[in-house]
Amino acid sequence: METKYINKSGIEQWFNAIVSSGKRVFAPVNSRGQVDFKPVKKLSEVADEYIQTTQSIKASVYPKAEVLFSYEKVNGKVNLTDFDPESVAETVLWKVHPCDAAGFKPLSAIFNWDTADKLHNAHLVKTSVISFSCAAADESCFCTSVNGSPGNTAGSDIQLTMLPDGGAIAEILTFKGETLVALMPNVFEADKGEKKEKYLVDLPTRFNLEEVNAKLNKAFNSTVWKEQSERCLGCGACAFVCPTCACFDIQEDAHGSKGRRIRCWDACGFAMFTLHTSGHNPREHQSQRWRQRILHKFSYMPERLSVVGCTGCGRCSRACPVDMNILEHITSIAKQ
Amino acid sequence: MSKIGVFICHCGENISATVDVERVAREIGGMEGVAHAIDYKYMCSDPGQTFIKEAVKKYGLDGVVVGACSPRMHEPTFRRACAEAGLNPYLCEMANLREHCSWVHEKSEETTEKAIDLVKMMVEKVKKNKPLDSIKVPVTKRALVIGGGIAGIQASLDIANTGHKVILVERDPSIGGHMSQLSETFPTLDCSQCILTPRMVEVAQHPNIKLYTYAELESLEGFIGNFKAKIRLKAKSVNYSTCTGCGACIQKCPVKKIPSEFNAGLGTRTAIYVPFPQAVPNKPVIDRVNCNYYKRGACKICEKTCQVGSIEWDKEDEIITEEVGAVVLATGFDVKGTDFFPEYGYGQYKDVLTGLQFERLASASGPTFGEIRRPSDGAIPKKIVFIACAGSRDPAKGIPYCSKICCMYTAKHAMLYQHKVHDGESTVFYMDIRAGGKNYEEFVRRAIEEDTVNYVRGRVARVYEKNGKLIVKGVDTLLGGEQVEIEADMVVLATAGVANCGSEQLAQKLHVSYDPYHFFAEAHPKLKPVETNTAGIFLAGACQAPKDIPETVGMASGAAVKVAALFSNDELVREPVVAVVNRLAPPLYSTCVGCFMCETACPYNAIEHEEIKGRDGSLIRTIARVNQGLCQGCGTCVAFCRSKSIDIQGYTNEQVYAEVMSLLND
Amino acid sequence: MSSNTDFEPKIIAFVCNWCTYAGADLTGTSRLKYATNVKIVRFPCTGRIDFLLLLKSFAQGADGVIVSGCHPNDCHYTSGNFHARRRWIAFRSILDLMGVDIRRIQYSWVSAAEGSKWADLVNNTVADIRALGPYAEYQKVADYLEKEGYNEEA
Amino acid sequence: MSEQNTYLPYLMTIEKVIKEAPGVKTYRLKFQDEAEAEAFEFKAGQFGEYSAFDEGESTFCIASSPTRKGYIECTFRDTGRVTSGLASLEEGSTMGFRGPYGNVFPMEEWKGKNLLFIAGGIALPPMRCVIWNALDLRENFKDITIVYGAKTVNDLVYKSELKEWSDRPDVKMVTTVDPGGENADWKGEIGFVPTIVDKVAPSAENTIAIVCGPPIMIKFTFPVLEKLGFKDDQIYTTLENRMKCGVGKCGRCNVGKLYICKDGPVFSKEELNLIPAEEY
Amino acid sequence: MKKLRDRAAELLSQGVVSLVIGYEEGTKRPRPLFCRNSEGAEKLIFDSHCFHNLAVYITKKELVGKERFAVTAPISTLRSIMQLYVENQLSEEKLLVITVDLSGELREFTTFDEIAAYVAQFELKRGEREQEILSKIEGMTREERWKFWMEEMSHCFKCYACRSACPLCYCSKCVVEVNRPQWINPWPAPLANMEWHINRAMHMVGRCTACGACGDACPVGIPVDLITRKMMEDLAPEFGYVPGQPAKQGNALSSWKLDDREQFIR
Repeated sequence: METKYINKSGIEQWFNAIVSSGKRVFAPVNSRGQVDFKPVKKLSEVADEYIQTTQSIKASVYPKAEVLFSYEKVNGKVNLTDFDPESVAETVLWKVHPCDAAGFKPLSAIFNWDTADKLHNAHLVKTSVISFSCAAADESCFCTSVNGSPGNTAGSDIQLTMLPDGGAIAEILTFKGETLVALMPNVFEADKGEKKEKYLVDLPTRFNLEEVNAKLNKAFNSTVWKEQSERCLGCGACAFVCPTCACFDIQEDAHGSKGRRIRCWDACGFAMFTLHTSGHNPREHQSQRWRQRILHKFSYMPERLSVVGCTGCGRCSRACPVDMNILEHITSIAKQ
Repeated sequence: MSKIGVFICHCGENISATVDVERVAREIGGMEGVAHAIDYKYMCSDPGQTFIKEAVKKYGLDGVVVGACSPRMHEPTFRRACAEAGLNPYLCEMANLREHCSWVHEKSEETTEKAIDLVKMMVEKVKKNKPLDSIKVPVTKRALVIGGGIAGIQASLDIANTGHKVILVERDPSIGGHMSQLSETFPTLDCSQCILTPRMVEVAQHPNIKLYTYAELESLEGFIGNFKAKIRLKAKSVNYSTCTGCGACIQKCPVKKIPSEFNAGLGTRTAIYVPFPQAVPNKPVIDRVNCNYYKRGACKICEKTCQVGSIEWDKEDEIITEEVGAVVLATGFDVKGTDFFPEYGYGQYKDVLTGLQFERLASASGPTFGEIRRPSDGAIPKKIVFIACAGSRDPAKGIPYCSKICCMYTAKHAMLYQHKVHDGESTVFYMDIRAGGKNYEEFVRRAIEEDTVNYVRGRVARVYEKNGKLIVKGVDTLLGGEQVEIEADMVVLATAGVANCGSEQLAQKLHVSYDPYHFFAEAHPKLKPVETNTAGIFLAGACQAPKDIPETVGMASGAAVKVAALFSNDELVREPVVAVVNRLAPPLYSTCVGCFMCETACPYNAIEHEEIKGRDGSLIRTIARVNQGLCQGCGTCVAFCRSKSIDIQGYTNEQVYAEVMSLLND
Repeated sequence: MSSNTDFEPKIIAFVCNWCTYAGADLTGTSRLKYATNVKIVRFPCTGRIDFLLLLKSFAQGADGVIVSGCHPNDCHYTSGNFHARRRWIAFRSILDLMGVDIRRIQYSWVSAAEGSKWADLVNNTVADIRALGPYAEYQKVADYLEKEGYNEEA
Repeated sequence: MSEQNTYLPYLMTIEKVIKEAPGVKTYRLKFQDEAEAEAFEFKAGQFGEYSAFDEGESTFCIASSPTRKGYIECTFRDTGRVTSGLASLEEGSTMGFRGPYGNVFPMEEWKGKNLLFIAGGIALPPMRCVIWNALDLRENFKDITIVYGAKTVNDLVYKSELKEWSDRPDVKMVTTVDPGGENADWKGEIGFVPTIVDKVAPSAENTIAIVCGPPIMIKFTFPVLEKLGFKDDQIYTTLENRMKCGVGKCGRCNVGKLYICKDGPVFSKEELNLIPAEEY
Repeated sequence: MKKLRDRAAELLSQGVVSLVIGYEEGTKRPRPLFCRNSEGAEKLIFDSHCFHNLAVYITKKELVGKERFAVTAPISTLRSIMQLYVENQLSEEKLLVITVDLSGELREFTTFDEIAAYVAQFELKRGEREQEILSKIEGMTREERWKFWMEEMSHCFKCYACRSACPLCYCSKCVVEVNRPQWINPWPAPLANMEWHINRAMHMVGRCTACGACGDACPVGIPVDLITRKMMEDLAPEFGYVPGQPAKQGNALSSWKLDDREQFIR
């Protein structure tokens, strides 16, 4: 790990160098009234004034629907074509928030805790993350309450902290980060000794994670789930924008003799998610599904995978059509 | 569903001349799930069918596709062959290689490829076919006939004579209907009552006919073969089992000035009355609206008169239930009153009559004993004007249709008038003369030529009273629109025939559809004129549209045959091409959420509400259920159901989807 | 897209059993010739035809679709075609709003007696669709899972 | 580094099709690749993801015993898109298989004990695997009792094997059908499984009870076993939650902190007590 | 506001209803509130920012239970209630509907006829946002519309918030969950998304009350409400239906007229 300084024009030159290296570059772009990661070619396309992108980098790292493998039926036989990791394009994510980058750890925990997930790993290998520490936050942000911070470097290959002069402190964190620096090493100057913390937004913790965890361990039969979930509509917006939600579905796309098996995101909030063919549904009610969402992130994952399933990005609260504010709900559980 | 047999027919050379049938069989033989594929000169021939039967057994086929002519031609043939070999007939489908391929294309590669596609499509469909069983519905062999006019009488007699029981319900105290009101009938001028009353008596005496007069249908539930009819027997206030019909009570009844319905308001009747002398049953009822006792609590003269003590003052309406298998609707029609016509004096001129009123005047049993006399002063009219199309064919009056009978009865009226008033002068204003019918045109000609009725083509603009005369102002369009003005003593309006009052409510009770004029709607204007859209309910006579007596009788006999055909088997067997609502194990029960939009879309009222109840009897959900007795299999509900909870057997979503996909995947 | 004379459009016809299917049978018995591009799928009634089938046809590579049934008032089930007519009025309006090429769906009433009308309908529709060219705009997006995929090719 | 794609199925040939009951079929599957066949191992209680190409994957247990080498068998009912796709295949067709997944019955620990198998309806297949496993290693176990019931005689699966088991002198086989489900030839018991268990079960002493069946049957069988003196660690069952991936990722079968597909499907009643009953 | 709170508290404490569904202050704007006691009623608010269509909750059995309940309903919710009523999803005895009229007075409805009469006073007009986007779309060529919607559809990730927020999407199994056949591919690919939204619009013909809840709910900002809105505007006059005043004898697609107009059937 090495800390450097990069000035304003240096940032642009370096950015251009990354683009010309042939890698896909995704960055937040403001269009259609929303800020979201999109492929960009020029630094000027990158959005400035915003707190959070609508979707997490999950939407840029993974395809919305991904072919696990494809097949063709020939004379009663089936030929399989495996997923090719090399088909994944080299991707650089620019201006990622630390809470987004922190999502890789829980995602990897889910995908690799037992058998390794070839596809997930292929995407990870091909993705480099240049995060920007956060100088601003809003009422939905709570990374500091879930082991994160506005300057958290977990999951990032490089982290930039923007300085008033338009330059930035560049923390080069990984080998992948070094490779990116190597595309234009001369713009990286020696560290000027600026304290990063000075430029981070001050975000007090809103609840104590251990306390919440202890409460949740005993809360399975609590009435809180029903009370909190009453207005929940049962859509999947929270899960789809979440940087750590990994529930998925496997589906078939067949055309005549050819077909492919497809993986796409799913959501534990959907009523049909756990429905058995027999008609029995273990999580029949919305309150049970809401409980599953919270317990999975804040109790099951910490216990089973040693990682909390929430990075405090606040997207689910912002995306929810009926203001199911996760911070408010967790805080209220902590206070119980 | 994986061992499909495919049989490609050459149809002599009809198919093989343009389609390479060997190639079709060969390529289809290589398809997944096809166990056997051959081609043969004539699949529909005995040896051809034998090939199919043998293959079904030999290869254990679970589906058969015959690529041959149109399924509209030979589908039954091949399905029967499959059934004989032990394969469910609904696992057999046909690909139309002749009408839709070989006959409409030239010999070419493309034609053969299309043939392959057509067969492929049916193979994919058959893979999704399910064995189906014909639907059997038990039939209650009793008919309900509603309406005791000539239509109802004829239908009842015809059904009764086939040996089946009939329940005949009549709203009025007597059967007979409009026909009993008529004087003579066109085109033969025989006396209406003379030909009708024997029939009426036959009804009353027929061992297979149960007659309920003074009764109305309260409700009808159920479906073809299995209806439950609730009938309201209106209180007659007279005990018919003791009443001898002597008529003494009628003589003594002090309320005498009630306009007689039978005489179309031209005569009077008493409060306890028999509508007309030849009534069946010939026993009185008390008209409670007009009876002094019911109105004021005192009188009871009839009771004192009655020797046998048949008056029942406290009798109430009674509701009985009859189980029937079929219903014949014969509720007839009505005519517009003169009050409908502002231009003809709003019905205020006493000597402006409707055709029906004129019938009563001309009738020997009428208020004038058959003499044509003016209601106003009893004088014999010397000049009389008949106005045809009064209301009919007049969109401005809301009656754009032709009432069909007016031309003929107007000619008859004029003729009867001329016969009765030898020095009288009659004029008929008409728009067109519609005399299609056996001896009809000749009849009209006779009126004009022999009876010197003056026919004027034109509309009458106004009729008004002046010095005791009716001034009729009209135009003669044949004379270039010349104004015509006639000072008449009497004017007869051939007022439009309209649906009987209450027909809309009755239709709703029966769930039969009706047209904008409230005439009941037939199932098909050409091919199903006596059926309604509700299976098991048939139409007879003028309740469907205005019609004359022969037509009515013909239709009534037609309806009777339909009923008899239905009753000819203990069970009604139907093609299983019907809709079904999916059912799942609890706790799901069904994916139907009970919005019942299908119910509003179904033309056959085949959608029922099924209540799903828990073990404790509490209502869990209400979902749709298809009554297989009523469903005709159009599938409109299927395309309409948002959650895909209804499907139609034989054309299921999976089947049609597979067909479409097979045409496009390659 | 210019019209391509070599282009053989794929067209599916959704027809009712009682009028158009019988009408097409009559075309056959009358030995009237028409293009091979159209393949008929039989339904009991136009009221049975699901709008989703039309959408799926395009997604699976059809260049055109014919929907045909009984003339108004001639429906074997009295009102299936009236229901269908409303459905198509609504469907067309929505497709047009979404920018789907509604010229590629040809609706028609062909009675059991109109064998020659069926032949004309097929030939005219084939000619129309041939002039419009393949429905590539729709078909190419059908295969792609991601927007990027078809954008790059465009 | 060539990583395995967990989702890529083995290609299997359907060697044999047995129609068990209306809508229920058993397939015997053979690996198309010999090396794969050689390397493949599984234990009683494990399951797999079976795929019908064109339709997708469905989860069911391996119904054959690990003692029978060279093939696996599965038994399934045609209920949905995938199972109906599987059902339309025939002998010689290719289908896919991923597995084996999940945990196993602790057969090693059961050595020297009596075994009581209790199964209902279509839940016999997971049991069949253990039964054959135990019978093939008969000397490892003491008394073996099998109680199997179905709604009607028609719904009984593995009919020939039921006969085989009941003909064996070293097995006590009891078959039953629900009242009203019998036919004229029926010689077995008539009554619901829990009632029959109460009647025929051996002493709880040194006995392991393995229960597989619909939730309602399990719900009523557990109290009967308790009454008979079975302790929670003497009772085993397998759970059939909805699964997609089979490898603890997709989230469907997550109950409490457990993934049924990884930590199950086999659970002792003792283990079951640790997870919320309403969610499985 | 006070009147509403007092009345709700009264209804709850007297046991007239067991639940009042209303609005409370939320993080950025009002959100749905479920009061089961008079304390809960203290949080009730009702103003022009109360946008959510609460009719979406009244078909959820697990939420409303078996007893009588009340809902505070702005005009959009009232329209949906009327539609749900003709679709046999509501019973008059179970539902008490409360609204605050233009003069600020509390009004209660116990019958659907009363609601219909009240709703009839309000005309459905395009708002600024709808006007802006729709006039933009209306000015496009067919190809431009296709491009526009494909771009929008490429953002859809099928969270089905549009479906969940719609009071009229109450099916227990949605057509997208039907897989025999798989009418609509369940993954979020552009065309599969397009098919879903076309399907949704078709299912809304004659039913959509243009409340805008679907568009409001979309987390990625697709103006999905305008698809159904435009459909409704185009077809309502054609088929003679008025949102919020549905005909009991069938909706636009389950009924027909002899003279339904079209120019495209040849």
